[in-house]
Amino acid sequence: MASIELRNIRKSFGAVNVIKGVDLEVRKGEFMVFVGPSGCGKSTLLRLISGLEDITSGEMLFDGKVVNALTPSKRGIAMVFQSYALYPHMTVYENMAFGLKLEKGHSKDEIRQRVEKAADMLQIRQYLDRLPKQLSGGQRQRVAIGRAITRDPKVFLFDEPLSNLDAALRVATRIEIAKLHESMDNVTMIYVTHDQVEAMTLADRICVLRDGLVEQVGTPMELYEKPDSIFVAGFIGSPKMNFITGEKAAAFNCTTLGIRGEHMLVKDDGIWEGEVIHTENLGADAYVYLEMGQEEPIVVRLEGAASYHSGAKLRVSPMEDRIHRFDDAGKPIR
Amino acid sequence: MASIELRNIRKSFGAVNVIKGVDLEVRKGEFMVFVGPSGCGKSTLLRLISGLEDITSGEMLFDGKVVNALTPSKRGIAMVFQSYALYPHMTVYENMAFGLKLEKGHSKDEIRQRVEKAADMLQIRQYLDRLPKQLSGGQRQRVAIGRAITRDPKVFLFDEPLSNLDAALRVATRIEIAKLHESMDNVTMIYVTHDQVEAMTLADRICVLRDGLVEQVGTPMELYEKPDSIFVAGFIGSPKMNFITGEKAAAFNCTTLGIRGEHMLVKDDGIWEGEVIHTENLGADAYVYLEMGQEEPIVVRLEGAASYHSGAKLRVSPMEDRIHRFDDAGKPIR
Amino acid sequence: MKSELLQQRIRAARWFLVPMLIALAIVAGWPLLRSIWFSFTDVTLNDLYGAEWVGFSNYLRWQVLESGTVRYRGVLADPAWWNAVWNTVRFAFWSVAWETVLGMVVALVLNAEFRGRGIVRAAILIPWAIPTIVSAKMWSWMLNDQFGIINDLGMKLGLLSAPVAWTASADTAMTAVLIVDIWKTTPFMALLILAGLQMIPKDIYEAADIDGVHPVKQFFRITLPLVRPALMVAIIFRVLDALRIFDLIYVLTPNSSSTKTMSVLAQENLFQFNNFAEGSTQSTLLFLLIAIFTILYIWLGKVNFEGGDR
Amino acid sequence: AELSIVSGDTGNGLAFLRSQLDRFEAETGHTVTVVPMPSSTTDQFGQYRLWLAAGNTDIDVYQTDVIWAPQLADQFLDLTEAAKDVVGNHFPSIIESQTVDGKLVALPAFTDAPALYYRKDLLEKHGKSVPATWAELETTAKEIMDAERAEGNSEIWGFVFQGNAYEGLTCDALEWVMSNGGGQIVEADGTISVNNEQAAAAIDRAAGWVGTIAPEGVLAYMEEESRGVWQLGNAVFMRNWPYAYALGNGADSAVAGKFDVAPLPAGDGEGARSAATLGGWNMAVSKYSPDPEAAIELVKFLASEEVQKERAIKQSNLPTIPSLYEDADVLAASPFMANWKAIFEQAVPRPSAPTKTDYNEVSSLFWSAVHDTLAGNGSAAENLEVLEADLQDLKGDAW
Amino acid sequence: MGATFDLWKLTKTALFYALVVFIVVVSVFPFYYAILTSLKSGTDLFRVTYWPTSFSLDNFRQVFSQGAFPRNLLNSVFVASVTVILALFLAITASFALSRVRFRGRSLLLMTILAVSMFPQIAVLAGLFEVIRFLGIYNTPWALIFAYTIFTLPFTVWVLTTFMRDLPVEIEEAAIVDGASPWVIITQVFMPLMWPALVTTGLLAFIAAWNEFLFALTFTVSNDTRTVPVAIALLSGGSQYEIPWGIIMAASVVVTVPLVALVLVFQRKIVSGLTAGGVKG
Ligand SMILES: Nc1ncnc2c1ncn2[C@@H]1O[C@H](COP(=O)(O)OP(=O)(O)OP(=O)(O)O)[C@@H](O)[C@H]1O
Ligand SMILES: Nc1ncnc2c1ncn2[C@@H]1O[C@H](COP(=O)(O)OP(=O)(O)OP(=O)(O)O)[C@@H](O)[C@H]1O
Ligand SMILES: [Mg+2]
Ligand SMILES: [Mg+2]
Repeated sequence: MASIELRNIRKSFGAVNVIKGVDLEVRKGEFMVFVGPSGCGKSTLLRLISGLEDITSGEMLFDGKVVNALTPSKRGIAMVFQSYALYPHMTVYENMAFGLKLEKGHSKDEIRQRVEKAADMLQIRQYLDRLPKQLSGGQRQRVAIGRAITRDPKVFLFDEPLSNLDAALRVATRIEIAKLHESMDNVTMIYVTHDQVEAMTLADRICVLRDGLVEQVGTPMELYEKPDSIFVAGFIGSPKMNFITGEKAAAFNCTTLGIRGEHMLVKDDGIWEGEVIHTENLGADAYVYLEMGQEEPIVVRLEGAASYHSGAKLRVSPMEDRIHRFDDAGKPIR
Repeated sequence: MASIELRNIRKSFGAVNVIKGVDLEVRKGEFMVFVGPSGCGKSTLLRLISGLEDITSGEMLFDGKVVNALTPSKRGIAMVFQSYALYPHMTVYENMAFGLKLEKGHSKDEIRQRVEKAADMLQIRQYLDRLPKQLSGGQRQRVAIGRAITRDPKVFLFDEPLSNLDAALRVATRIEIAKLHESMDNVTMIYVTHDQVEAMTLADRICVLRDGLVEQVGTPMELYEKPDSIFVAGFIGSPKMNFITGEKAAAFNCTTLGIRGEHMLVKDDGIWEGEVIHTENLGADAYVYLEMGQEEPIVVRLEGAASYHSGAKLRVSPMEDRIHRFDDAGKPIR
Repeated sequence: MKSELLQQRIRAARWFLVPMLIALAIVAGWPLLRSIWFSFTDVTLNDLYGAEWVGFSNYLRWQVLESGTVRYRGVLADPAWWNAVWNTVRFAFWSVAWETVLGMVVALVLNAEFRGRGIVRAAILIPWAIPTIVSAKMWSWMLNDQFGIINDLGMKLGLLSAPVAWTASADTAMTAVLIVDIWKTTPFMALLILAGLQMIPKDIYEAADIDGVHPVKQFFRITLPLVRPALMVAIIFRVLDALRIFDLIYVLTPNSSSTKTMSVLAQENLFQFNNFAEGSTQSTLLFLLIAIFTILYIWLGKVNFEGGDR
Repeated sequence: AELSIVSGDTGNGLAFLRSQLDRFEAETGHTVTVVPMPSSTTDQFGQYRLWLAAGNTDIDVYQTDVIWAPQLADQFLDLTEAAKDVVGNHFPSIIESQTVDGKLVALPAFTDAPALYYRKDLLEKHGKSVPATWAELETTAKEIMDAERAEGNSEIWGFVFQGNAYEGLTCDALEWVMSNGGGQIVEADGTISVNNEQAAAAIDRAAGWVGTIAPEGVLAYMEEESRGVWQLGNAVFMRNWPYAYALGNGADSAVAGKFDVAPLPAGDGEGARSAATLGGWNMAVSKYSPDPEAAIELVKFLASEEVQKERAIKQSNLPTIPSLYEDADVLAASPFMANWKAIFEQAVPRPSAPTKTDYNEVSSLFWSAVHDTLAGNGSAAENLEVLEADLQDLKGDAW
Repeated sequence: MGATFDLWKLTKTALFYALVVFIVVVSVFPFYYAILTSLKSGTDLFRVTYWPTSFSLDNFRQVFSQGAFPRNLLNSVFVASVTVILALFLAITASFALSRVRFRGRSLLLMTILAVSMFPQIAVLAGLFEVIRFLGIYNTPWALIFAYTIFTLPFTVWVLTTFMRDLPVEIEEAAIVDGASPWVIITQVFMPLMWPALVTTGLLAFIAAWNEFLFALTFTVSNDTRTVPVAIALLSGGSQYEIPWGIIMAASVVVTVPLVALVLVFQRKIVSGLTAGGVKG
């Protein structure tokens, strides 16, 4: 268990500034998710925290102590990599026990106990004797997590642990991680992803990064309901928030009007008219894509099945209390 | 444009039977999606249709003519691969023109025209001179599709074209493909996926495969509403259908009771009680996972945000008209 | 029923393989069979075409003397042959062992990132690019006891008390040959190992850093096991080569019995002495030895030539 | 006709050969191409054998070492008939060495014999005379070496020769053995004579030089290494072929003008005498030559007195025709050649004639035995005993 | 972040560079010494020096005036290049068949090809000689080109086969769907993808052919057809026993420099080529 504090952290590779001054506090036992578009510096920030990368300037504190110069193993962290990074020549058991064996002072029995406990937690006990290549992607990722658990770290770091898994597995493993966090609630976790569904479902708080800087930090619901900028608004939520500009927005006294698909109502007296260009039926609900003279099609989410033909005209209205208004600078007008 | 008929098609690799006798008709201009768990033979079936793989026994007919022995290029098919399979050393233009250049009898001008037409359709005209490695994943996949379009095929085959893309891109490209199908409506398309969202949103008809055999063929809504078996029921729809066995099922006169998360109601007088083990807030809706003494947690989908604490007790009821009842053999009781 | 596609591919494969196989059959198969055949005849270079079949007598024959003692003759009873076998094996073992170790060191260095790596990489390949005949001569010059720079250097640095006649004395001749061979082929080994090293994913080392694994431990517990497949293939190619060593020894110490290898002995019998049949026998035995080694190595080392054993 | 001649001759030798061939071409209208070969006689021999065995028609004339005639005799034409008018002019011993079973295999082009090179200046300085016996050489060398070393010339050695395990050692050792009255390994009638006390004594003595008056490295020396040491001024005596004479007097030589040559020392004991191994090169015609007549013509031309005289003058090669040693032109050009007549008269052939096709193996066995002894692996007597048995095996019933 | 930390890091860096320097010196020194020797002449040759004392290009001049050295260089370039091209051509088609088409006895064939490269060169000399004379290519560059396939072909086939095995199946299948024949797949799809492997194996084969001595000596009999290693062996001093060290070293330098240049140019490719599958064990 550790709180982590970043004070004006900067990182440059040669002449390129990648992290441009990040201040952030991650609380003890918190599940913090870093999201942001590709290349914004999420992985780099995580690696700075882990100690795998040197900090160019600024201070990193764990529980109030500066750790800038500490090696990863001394920071009491564990890390799960996108590519699993399992030792291919070791069995699952050896993979999980390797770190402990090297730390002096653990008896064989103790090691076995800890490995088995972690394995039970992740339901991979029956695979302990297999090699990584004999496991499926999801199982491998669980082993990687198990390896981290075994070390009993104060801080858990994840770098896009799910992006190599297929959709179904992603959902299942996501839930595993959430349960893990709940069961180990005094361990701080930091999780990098660019999938906003993961961010929403897992995070205690989300940190949205953009181009090496923190754009907004807050709980998922804060970000969903009160985004601090167009950037955050567009990033959080699925389907993506619709942005409407021009006259239609001006009517609401703003430059850009943001409205989510689920907050649009189809009514005969809808204030906007659009042409259906595509309908997706997902069973429980349906997405209707409308051409409304905006840059991108406008999505409307409907309960149950929808059966509009392409080309049909539809009138829709936004729910007034769910509108997000943004000014020229992309900042919300409240 | 072609109709495709499979008559008792079998395929074995050595002693292993992979396709065990498939009868299927794909109609002209239809969008057919093959779904099924990993290893069930989806890709193999697609490759049998493409001609990349030899048919062990049975007959394959295109427009009524047996094509068992024809090479892929002579069948008039085009294929889009999961891994894009672009020629890395050729520019986008060359990639798209390659097939045409090999077919004798196309003038340079004609080739250029056809490539440009396809490129316009997919909005990749500005990338024609780039190499694949200079493109993003989504752009690459569009090039792969463009390459297929350029050949002006009668049949379009896709093997999990989206599974290498990240969530956001997957949604966007999925829509592209749907639009493509609409705009080329006399081209038959066969699409393999194991993502049921894709299957639901894209298909005219879905063919559910299981272990080398066809389990059910039908429109997405048919499968969603009237699955022919537990297997299909569990496979179609997201989140996965909840299956309830034991006494609770017996109360409904069936061995297994299937009810989707979106068809569960939380009410104080709910007939079942469960303990909340996890809650996922996705913004527009929330999934609540309940422990109810079943093999897997039971999912309940709620509109808007949910704020149940883990451990809380919740009473729920299924919507009576949305219940699926299955007998011992896993077949529906109607 | 084979589809057109399959037929087309098999037809193409045939056309693609035939030229290569014909070329190999002519250039290697025929001479090889001929050598093996020669080993069963009494052929001499003065009369290549009038050879007569003598069965295994070139390999082993015996003669019962009047006293009743049996005398064994033939290559298998020839101490010079066994001496050559011993020399060859000794040479192959030590050279490959050293080349592996040094090659590993060099490969590790080259695998690190530092400035001027490209130049260093090229510099390291120089020994390998120099024709063997030239480098052998160069080294025999450098190893000379009177005007050789190695002795001079050794004396100046205080490593040697008196000049050593490297190639002359039986004790050092093998060492001299080994030095030259190791110098010459380590780069090649390093290159192959480097290729193997570069296939190890970087993130595994990061995982190890996080596990707190000391770099030395990382080498033995992670790098070494993971580079093993590449190493195995590199070693087998090198051993095959080392077992056939000819030109280096031929130039450096052609007549020293402490370095005479099977190939050198065979060459001597084939072309210097009037023993073409014995020479052929020795070549055939060498071939057999190499073949057996290869099979054993592939079998015991579980080298998977078909697809990699990761 | 178009002829080709293969020759392992080097640099100036090749140039000279070419100039003579030009003359031949002009005189006869044939064209001749020279195929040069590496100077290593072992390499040459291996190649020639292979070429001849396979019936190579691309080469008409071979330049052969004196010891090869018996081994390659089957593949060369008999020149007896063609050369009957000129054989009488040559040293009979040389003609004999090229005659195998009554068949004249090659005609001699020039001969070669080693001498003892000594440092005039050092002998004078230390008041020594040119040694006539090996024992004298030993003591002289030792004394001068010690004295010079004491004066600070730390790199000087007493005697350098060719101690590497190769044909050259056979030559050196044959000289030691022969000069000590130990026979010539295999006698003309084919008896194996090498295992005798005098031979053993001679070789043991030589073994005693290594590390005392000769550097350890002499065990790896061939001609060039010895010359290197010598030419740097680091040896009092050297055993070498005539080629070192001209080079030793070259501009950049440390010993230019400070040395002279003498016949090799004699041994002691019964039959002791100075002995020099017979070297030299000959011309032979391939059996597979498409145009043997022209080839024979060429061989005769190259062995002719005229060419030999030119050779002696321009190349300092020793002629095989006795009269040329008195020729004024020759002596004017190479005055040292007068010395060599004496040396040459002491020359002994290696036992290539009696051992026939097995000569190379015999020689190899011999030099190995000697090299072992020099290197301290067993005494001469032990090694010679084994050698005798090996030779006996090799010989079987007859060579 | 104490000073001790930095000091330790500094020492490590220093030690590392010391090792690099040591490796480079050991690798390059003999070559350097050869250059040094090639600049000397006469008795100077027998004196040990570490730095250039005299600078004379005499030896180089001699190299180019003796025999037909420039011609031999050309021969070497020709023989080595054609050998490489031929070997790559045969190997790339063969390795397509070996790595991409399923047929029985495939691994047996691969083992046989490896076995072929196991026979000592010296032992096939006689048989090869007969074949070459039979084919009537004796004493032409073709004799060497032909003979060199014995060691270049198995090697290139092996490396290219392992490499081609790693090329993604989908790309090939995409080409099949596009209507490409095996030949088109090889030439237009695979070859461009295999540049690193081709360069690497090509370079290895080139060096092997460039350096070969025994065959070159046996199968050519005139100055105009010989290659450089033979020419070097033929370089001679004034007389039989005199070894012209200076000239030999000069020639060696002349012969080696192009290879070093070649290696320098391609070094990046060499490594990536092997990485890309050449020795994936
Ligand atoms: N070792 C490095 N040297 C130079 N630049 C680097 C290095 N590592 C990362 N960068 C650069 O830093 C920026 C941020 O990289 P980072 O990997 O942190 O992005 P990310 O947010 O994790 O992106 P993704 O979602 O694609 O993983 C990128 O522009 C990248 O090119
Ligand atoms: N070339 C082959 N040789 C042997 N077995 C094969 C071969 N190709 C496929 N199989 C086997 O056939 C079965 C079906 O494979 P297929 O690739 O069609 O599955 P899939 O439904 O596409 O699965 P996924 O969703 O994982 O892609 C699998 O069990 C697979 O192991
Ligand atoms: Mg990242
Ligand atoms: Mg598949």
